[in-house]
Amino acid sequence: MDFNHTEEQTALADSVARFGERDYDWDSRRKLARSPEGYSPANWATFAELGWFGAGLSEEEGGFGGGPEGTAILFEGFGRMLLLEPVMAHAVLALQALAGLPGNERRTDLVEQAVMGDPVMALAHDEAEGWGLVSWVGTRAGQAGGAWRLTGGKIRVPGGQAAGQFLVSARLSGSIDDTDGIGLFLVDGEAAGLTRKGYRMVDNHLVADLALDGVEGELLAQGPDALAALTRATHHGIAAACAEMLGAMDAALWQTRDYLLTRKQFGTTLNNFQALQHRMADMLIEVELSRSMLFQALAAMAGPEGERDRALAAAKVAISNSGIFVTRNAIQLHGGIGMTEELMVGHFYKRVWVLASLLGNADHHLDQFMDHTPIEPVPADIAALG
Amino acid sequence: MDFNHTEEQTALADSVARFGERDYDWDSRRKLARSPEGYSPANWATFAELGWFGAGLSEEEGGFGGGPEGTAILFEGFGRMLLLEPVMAHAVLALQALAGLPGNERRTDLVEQAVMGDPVMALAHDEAEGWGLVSWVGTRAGQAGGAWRLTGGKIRVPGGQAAGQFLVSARLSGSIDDTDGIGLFLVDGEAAGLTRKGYRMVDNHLVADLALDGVEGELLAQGPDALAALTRATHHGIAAACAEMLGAMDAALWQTRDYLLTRKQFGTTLNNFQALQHRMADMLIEVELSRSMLFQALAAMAGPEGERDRALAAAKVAISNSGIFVTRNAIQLHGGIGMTEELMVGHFYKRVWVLASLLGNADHHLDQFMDHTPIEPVPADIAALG
Amino acid sequence: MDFTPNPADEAFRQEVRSFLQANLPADIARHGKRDSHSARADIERVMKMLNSRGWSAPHWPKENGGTDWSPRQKFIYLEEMRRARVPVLDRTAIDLVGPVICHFANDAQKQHFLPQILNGDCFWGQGFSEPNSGSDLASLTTSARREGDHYIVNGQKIWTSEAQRADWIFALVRTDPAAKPQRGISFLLIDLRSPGVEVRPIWSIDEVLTLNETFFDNVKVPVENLVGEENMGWTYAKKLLQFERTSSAEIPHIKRDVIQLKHLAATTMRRGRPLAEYPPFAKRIAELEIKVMALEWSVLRVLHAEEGDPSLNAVASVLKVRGSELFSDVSDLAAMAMGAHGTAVIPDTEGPHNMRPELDAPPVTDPEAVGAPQRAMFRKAATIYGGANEVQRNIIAKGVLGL
Amino acid sequence: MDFTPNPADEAFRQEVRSFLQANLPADIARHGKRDSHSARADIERVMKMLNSRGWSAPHWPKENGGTDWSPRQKFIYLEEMRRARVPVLDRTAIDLVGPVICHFANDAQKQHFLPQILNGDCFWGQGFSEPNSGSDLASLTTSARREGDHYIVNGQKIWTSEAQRADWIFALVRTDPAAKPQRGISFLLIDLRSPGVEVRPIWSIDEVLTLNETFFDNVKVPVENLVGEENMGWTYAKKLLQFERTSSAEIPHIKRDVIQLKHLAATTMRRGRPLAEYPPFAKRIAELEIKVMALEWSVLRVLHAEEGDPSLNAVASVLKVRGSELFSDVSDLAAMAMGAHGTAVIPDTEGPHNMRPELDAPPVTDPEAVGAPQRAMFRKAATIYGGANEVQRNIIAKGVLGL
Repeated sequence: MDFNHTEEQTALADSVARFGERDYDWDSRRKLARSPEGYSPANWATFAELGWFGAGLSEEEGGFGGGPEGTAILFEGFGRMLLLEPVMAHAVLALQALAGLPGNERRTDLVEQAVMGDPVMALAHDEAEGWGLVSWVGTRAGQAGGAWRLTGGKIRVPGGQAAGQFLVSARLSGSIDDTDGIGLFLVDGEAAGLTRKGYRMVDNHLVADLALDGVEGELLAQGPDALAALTRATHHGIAAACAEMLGAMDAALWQTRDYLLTRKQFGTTLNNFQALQHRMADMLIEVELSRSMLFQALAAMAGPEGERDRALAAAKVAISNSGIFVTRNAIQLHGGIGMTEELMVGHFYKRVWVLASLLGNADHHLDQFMDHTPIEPVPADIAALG
Repeated sequence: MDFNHTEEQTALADSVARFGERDYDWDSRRKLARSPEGYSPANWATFAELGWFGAGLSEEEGGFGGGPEGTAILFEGFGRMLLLEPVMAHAVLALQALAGLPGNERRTDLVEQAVMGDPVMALAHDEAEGWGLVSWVGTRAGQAGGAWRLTGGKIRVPGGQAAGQFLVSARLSGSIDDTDGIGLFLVDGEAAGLTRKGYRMVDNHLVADLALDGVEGELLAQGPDALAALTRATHHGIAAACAEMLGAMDAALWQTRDYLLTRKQFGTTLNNFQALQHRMADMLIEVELSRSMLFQALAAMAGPEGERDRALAAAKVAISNSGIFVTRNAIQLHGGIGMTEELMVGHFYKRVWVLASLLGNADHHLDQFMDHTPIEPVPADIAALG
Repeated sequence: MDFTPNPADEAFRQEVRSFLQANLPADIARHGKRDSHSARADIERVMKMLNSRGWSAPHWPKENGGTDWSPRQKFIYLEEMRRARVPVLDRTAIDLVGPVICHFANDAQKQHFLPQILNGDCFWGQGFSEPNSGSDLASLTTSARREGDHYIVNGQKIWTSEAQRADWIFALVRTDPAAKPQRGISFLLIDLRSPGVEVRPIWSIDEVLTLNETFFDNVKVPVENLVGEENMGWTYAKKLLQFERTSSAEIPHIKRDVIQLKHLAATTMRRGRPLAEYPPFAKRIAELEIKVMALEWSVLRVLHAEEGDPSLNAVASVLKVRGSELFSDVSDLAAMAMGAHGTAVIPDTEGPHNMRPELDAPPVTDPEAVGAPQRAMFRKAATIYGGANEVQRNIIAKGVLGL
Repeated sequence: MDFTPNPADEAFRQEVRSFLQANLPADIARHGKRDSHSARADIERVMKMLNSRGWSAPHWPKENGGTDWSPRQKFIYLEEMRRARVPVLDRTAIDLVGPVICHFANDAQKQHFLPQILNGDCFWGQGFSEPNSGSDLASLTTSARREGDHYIVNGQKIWTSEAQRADWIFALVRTDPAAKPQRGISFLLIDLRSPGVEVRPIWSIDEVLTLNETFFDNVKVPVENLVGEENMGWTYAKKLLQFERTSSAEIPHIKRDVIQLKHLAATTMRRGRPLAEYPPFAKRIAELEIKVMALEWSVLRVLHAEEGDPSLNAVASVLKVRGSELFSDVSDLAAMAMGAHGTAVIPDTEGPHNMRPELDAPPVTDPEAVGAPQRAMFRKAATIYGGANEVQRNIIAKGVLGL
């Protein structure tokens, strides 16, 4: 067990930090947020060149050897700079779903295409009533005229405005929350019958609700294979969201610290007020515990599925709660200025607010955690001791 | 609506305060806690003389015209002095149950006897699995040889060691949590088949578990009448517990304040540390909100049953949580000395800990509150506006 | 203690409710649902409606156009106003500058300003804070130098709420730079159309405009716009905060918000059932409601207290801290109750708003949901404005606990 | 980052577990269930059992009788010790004074004291705090005046944990009254049987005795009992706190307590079902467990860090604050999980204890429940001792955040 970065990981972290410093200062980012696309296609091309899209996949899978640790390094950095580009949609949710498909040539091609970054892909999986339950799929798929046709609705699809292609989950059989009977389809962004209702979230990320009315799709997997791909995408998405929340709250903490050292009230700088010092200490505690929580989630991703589910659920609960606490207090300790659109600190809060809601909120994940955590009498080997 | 004491209420509050100052200083109270009875029979006689046992009953009901406000005044004072005498057992739980019986001569006699204070009475109602549910009665009552015989078990009966008579709930019919089919019986403390297992709680109050094996009892009420009496006892008991927690936390707050003004660390008295000031402010907030919560509970006790249930449940949730917060922090702000048996401050915590558990804990009462608090769409008259 | 309800109060409540049912225009009630920052045009119409009944500012002295209602009735009025979703009016005028004028201004000032406020003809901005005087208000530096019949005002105010729609601003200004901080301050009324005044917008994180910076560059203010005595402004400002000790608790507004929150929880579906039936969320609502009850009864204690009762300092000090927390929390739950769309920007597309160029909103059909996510963002300000909660805790520690 | 588990660690865990299964006497395991303050007789037997295997103090340097286990292995050892409910040993000896002797004492002192500690023959009390030096330790005034071959010690220590059962005490004493507070302090070892020493009990709110006051009235302490150099005691005491940076997190103990808590929740019935099936309580356990996971992984980060890695100050500082909170919380839940009997005094009637004259306990038959309510009371001390959490937050604010 080693908590330090490997050489490759250090290089990846450095490349993210460098990009943030050179190309993603706060002014540039604010302009992007008001642009029609909501992100920079030029940056997107840079990310492809830097190999970021494949940073969360092993080489055997068609990536650059990163795994979830690579994803975490990227997204912690994204959290610090409040990146707008739909990397989570494309390189985590969609690409990890593809990588989770049974191995065949089609998968290899699609993974390779996604690692190159063109077109932008998005995973259209969540539905209005699902609230984070992976098996909740009400969109139906049926065969007509030799093709699969999808009908239904998807909600708040990350990258849903930028995407040229969608991976869409749809039900082949069973009731709406059956774990079996789900199919995963590739759908062209311009397919007939597909309507996107685009909108913006409070964190300035663009998403879309999709209405599907007999949209043609290519079946990539079904049954357990599709569920496995969706689960893998969700797991990696949760890890990425946790890492991004960590980056955002850590940056918010230290920006607040710098502010307290300079802001004067009552004849002295704010850092001299013990009540604020202690609040900051509580915030630091939450940041460090969140980092630990992310590590345990990453460690569990190589383990058996039950432990992975449990570890990721615990991480989403803990890091969402900590992230809200830290970034909200970052606003509070800034006072009025923290409430302004102009300053970065309020945007950390808004991003964490959204990430805490994506991929199942804390209530959902506490339920998941409890499902995997029995409450039982003392184990027999202990009881036998005396 | 008037939040100020009436003349009679002022007199009652004064008499409690005077008793606390003159006759119940901390040293005397500590000695009582180590005595075999665990309280002072001499004090008990004084309370009868002072009319305290009838302070929570109207004159029509055989009391001295107080009502729940009188009970609240008494118990707030008891909380401040950490009174050990089983007044809640006798004058609230048992006497209010009696006063809640259908009017007849027997009730009048028993109420009169209880108001005089001799013998000590206790309500034996709770059972191990009930966790605060009033209708949970597993003890069975049956007729044999012209008498009612009770068999079963009661748990943590307040005043259970001092009592010369018990009011015992037992089931005549129905399943264990049916609201119907319950009987309320008078049982002599020396009755054959009655076994008391006495013990002490962490707050030094003595209680008992009762085992009943064919114990003879006098049926006082059954069915809706018995349930009404038990409900009334429980409601008044919750109000008394809330008032006592309020008194305890308020006293703990101000004792802590006095300590901070004198205790020196790091070259100054502790009151100069802003982090401690803010903690104290948070404690004061909880104390004042608890007082407001008690008022709303008292106000609701004259209202319809549903509102009463809801208001008392809300009070028990809020005041228990506030009480634990305030008294625990009172220990914390005292530091090591707050952990000693010798100092009063730790005992406030222990008393609140017990009161929070008695008569249904916060989890139970939150459930109760939710049962009485629908979550519904906007009312029609508002929706009609626009 | 006597908690028997007064039947007259219930009758009064019905009177207010009936008045609003009969008179509140439907389009304004619809805007009020959104509870985004109210439009001036709506407020003007509501004020005229209220003024026709003499209800524009019930808590003002009766001789100034207020009422002689009991404190409880004034509270019921506010509850019913919020419950009917009457838009938030010009609080700066009605709650802040109006009472100061009633109590400290001369007759000419009263006759000039009060009727305009009551009729919704004159809107106000507030000028307390400055960039370097936030929580530490007494350190303000905006200056007013006497020159003949005028003050010459120079300086900058910040967080001048609603100044973008206001006609006038009241401002604390320093008239005696040599005096101790609290001593040299005066209370000036300034016409925002005066030359040298500039109002610049501050966008808040909900992307709505209510906050501004207001700059004063050699602004000439006639001396007749001084309220009361020169250098007594700090005293008036402190009094101002006591006129409505209970408003910072925001109970009527929070109760309105709880109704809306419950609506959203009852109508949003989660896995085939209303969210309201999902115990963890229902529990969050219940825990909030219990806290609201405690705060409401704290407000009632203050309302029923006799003037100057010292035992009320403790409970009055609680109101702002807990009220602002709940005001924020209830808005969070409302957004959460919307599910996925609770993270979306849902601009108020019918009513007037200051939202910046915007993509289409998500297909939210329930008007109760419009604006809820942005409201949750904006309400993070509640624990900051009106004296940050950290400052309130200082006040409690020193003023109530004597620490 | 590489989180692949080391298979050797798992093998090591099994080795420790098997050793304890084979060697821990059943009566001691039974006492350990209660987790009340351990009896000296039990500890003596356990120490001899461990010493026979060389496991008495694994974290000491190997040459002093410790081990060369990896940090991870030392942690696993502690986890297994707690999991098997081995009673808490003489932590003052093993964790506090032992390491100081290993690192700073001379050879004669090492040879005299260390083997006795390892074999459980010599028990220790700790002498940090004084009545007027709680969190502000450097202000201590107990004095040691050199007279020939002896120090003459005068003063009073308080919270001298376990002094009532100890043979020796280590004490910070002031040897240079003229120096700056931290400079004039020395680290002395004092035989508690010396004339002039008096140990007086302090009963804590759980009615158990572990705390004491220790008075020194002209106590003669041979100079050979000075550890290291005179006036360097503050440095040694600070080092002492770094030897075991992770122990204040109490993770092995908390994990043991979670197992016991779950047992109580699984076996206590509530309205016909195990309490474990009541969602609000199950949720409390789950929320606690998630916090424990976060803290455990924080401990792992420290254990795997390289010596002196500065990035670890932040995470190390977290351990005491959160660890003490959870240490207290888990004990609250255990008492709550017992239902009505969770408020009762349930003395440990089999094992030795200091409970005062007592009525019969309630008829609790599950030995896992014995002592749980008192434990919940005593654990309120966790956020106070070892540097109150308020002081820890000061340290984080200054030392980590630079505020």
